[in-house]
Amino acid sequence: MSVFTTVLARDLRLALRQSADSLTVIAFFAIATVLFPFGIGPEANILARIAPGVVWVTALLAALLSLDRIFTVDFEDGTLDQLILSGAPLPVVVLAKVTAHWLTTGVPLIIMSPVLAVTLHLPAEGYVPLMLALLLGTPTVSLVGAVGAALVLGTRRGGVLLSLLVLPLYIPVLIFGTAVIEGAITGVPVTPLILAGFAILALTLCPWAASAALRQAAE
Amino acid sequence: MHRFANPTQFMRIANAIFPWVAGLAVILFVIGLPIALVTSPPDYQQGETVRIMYIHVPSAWLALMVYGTMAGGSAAFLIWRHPIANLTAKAAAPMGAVFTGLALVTGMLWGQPMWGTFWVWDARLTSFLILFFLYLGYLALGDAFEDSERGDKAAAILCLVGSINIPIIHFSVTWWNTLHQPSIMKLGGDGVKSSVDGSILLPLFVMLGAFTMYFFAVLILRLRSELLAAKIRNARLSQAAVGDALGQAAE
Amino acid sequence: MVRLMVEKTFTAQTFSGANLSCRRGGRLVFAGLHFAVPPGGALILRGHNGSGKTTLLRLMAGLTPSSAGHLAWDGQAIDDPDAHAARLRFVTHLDAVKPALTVAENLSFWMSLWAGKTNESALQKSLQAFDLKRFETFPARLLSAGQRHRLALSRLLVAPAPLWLLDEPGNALDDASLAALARAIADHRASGGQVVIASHGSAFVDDGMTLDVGAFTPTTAAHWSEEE
Amino acid sequence: MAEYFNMGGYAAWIWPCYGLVTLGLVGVLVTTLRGLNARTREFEALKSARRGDGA
Repeated sequence: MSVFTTVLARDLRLALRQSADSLTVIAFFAIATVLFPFGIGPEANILARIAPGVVWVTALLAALLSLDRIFTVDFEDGTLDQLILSGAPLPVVVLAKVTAHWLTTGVPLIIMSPVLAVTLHLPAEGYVPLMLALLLGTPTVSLVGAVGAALVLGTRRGGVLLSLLVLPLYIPVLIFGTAVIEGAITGVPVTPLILAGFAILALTLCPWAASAALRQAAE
Repeated sequence: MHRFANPTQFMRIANAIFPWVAGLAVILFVIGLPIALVTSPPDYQQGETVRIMYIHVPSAWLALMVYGTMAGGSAAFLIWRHPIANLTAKAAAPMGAVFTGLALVTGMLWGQPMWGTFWVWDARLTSFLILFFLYLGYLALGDAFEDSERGDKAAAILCLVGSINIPIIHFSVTWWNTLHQPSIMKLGGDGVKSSVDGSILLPLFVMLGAFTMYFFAVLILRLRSELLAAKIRNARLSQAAVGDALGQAAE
Repeated sequence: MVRLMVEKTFTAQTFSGANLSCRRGGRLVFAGLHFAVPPGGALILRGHNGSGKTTLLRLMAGLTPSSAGHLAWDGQAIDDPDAHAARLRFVTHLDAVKPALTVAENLSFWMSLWAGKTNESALQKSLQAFDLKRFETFPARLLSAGQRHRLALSRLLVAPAPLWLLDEPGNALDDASLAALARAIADHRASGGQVVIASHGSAFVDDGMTLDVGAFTPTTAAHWSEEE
Repeated sequence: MAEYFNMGGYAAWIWPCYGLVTLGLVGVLVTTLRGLNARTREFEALKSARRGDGA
């Protein structure tokens, strides 16, 4: 087996054995979304107007909560040292771990999103764009988040710090992610390809940046 | 290049140019402020509020230039391990945050008379708000480690990641802005464009120069301070080492 | 106890370091340190707390950069950390054991990462060497601290690598396990591998060279002169 | 004079702008100088303490 599949298989197996972690993230996604009608009022047209943004913002926050899972435990139990010393290219190891993170948080968020969109009265034509936008946007969220998660290893107050580092970098994904959905609803389509472009850019840069951060964390 | 990596030699050069930079800053402020505040005429569109531009635009320019300086310093630190490059980034960061904050505040105070509101989600204001958060993140990360050397490298990597993101963020915000608020007036841009006039350009350029020279002068002072902090830390650590060795000998 | 068969004879290369210095947190931990471990050799690192034994091991592994000097393999300066990493195994004070995986899964992960494939007979031999066979299907969370440490040590055997770096490998081990470790080290050296051990207590070898890391701690004057 | 300070009715925005910028720039300069002075003193104290030790 290649390095990528070996690491991916192990992380998926770990996530499966500790599936409560992933479920907590999904539960957070649901609860945070459901808070909005209480804060704003139950009028269907207002909720429909804000539904794309609400789903995206809560998805970003939910993903943020799960980011420290990518590296923190490995850093604390010595696995990170061994992974760096595996002789395998570290960016490949990072990419495998990010893929596992995306499969265990990004994908469940995508599957869960239409259910939450129903509670927010999202118009019918918004559902496919919603899932498509999340499908193309969440890989960037995991990739950029991995860089942040690697940078805060060994810090005090890592979680709060991580949100300060990563959330500003998520703004482009948020802008285009919601625009794709709103465009489909208002009939002025916005291409989702720009989200794919962000994902490709993140794919080419983030594994290297995260590797550099991991190496300095292990020094 | 490596000649500048030696802290002592670098500081010798920096200290030699310091009086010139500081003097130039003072002279430019002394010339620029009266022009900006008194002698320059009000703009035919914006009236007296154009005077805000003479400090808003330099603040905004430095907010960006400082981030560029930090990105360059961080890259040089990560690639060539130049300690001075890292100290430069570290010394510049709080100033960058202050300039970004000033650009935001002056932008808001300019927006109120122009648009009738302190805050609009204008592309430029929004981009600077995000830039401000990037500065805060950099400062917080550099400060979050027990071992300050670890924070240096982490902050340097973050700075480079941020510098790649700034154009993407600006592009996204601009696009988003045109999508949602096509009719809103652009801050600053129109002011400069609609009156490319010597009476406005002169105070603007003098103030740009004054702010830039101020930045370099204070940066040199901050670098001196950072180097001293490193020396003090080393001295303290060696005292701790000696104390430990004495303790061992006594045992 | 099954005595481990010598599977592979490593091509003989010397692992050495010249004029090594290391800074941690701004402090010069050691300076001007030299060492050389020939094939089949053993180097025991000694020194008081804070003398830098662990730092030196991490430097030897390529995790921590040296501020001066260099490491060499067969006389060639080591410049590719990944290539160097591929020829070493490093046992740290952290066991890198995943509690949610079984003992066998823990081992086979590292085996497939290092060797590119899993090999059942090598896995069984590694388990037997440290008497872990009966825990094979146990989730690692059920293991005691000593058993986890044995699991970490058994990783040394799942895929051969010539250079072993062991940081206090005797911690939390009972007498039988200490003997097993000593035997594993002897076999490894017999097949041409070398070992560097940081240890307070047992040296595990009777013919090793000793390096007192504490002797390379720089004086106060060195701290100051480096800055000024 | 009062007319000048009135800034064509925009005094409430222009003067705070200049005030805040002045505050920011002077503030950075002052904190920098204070930090530099404190560190210089600390370093000199350490140096003389070291000479005292004869180390």
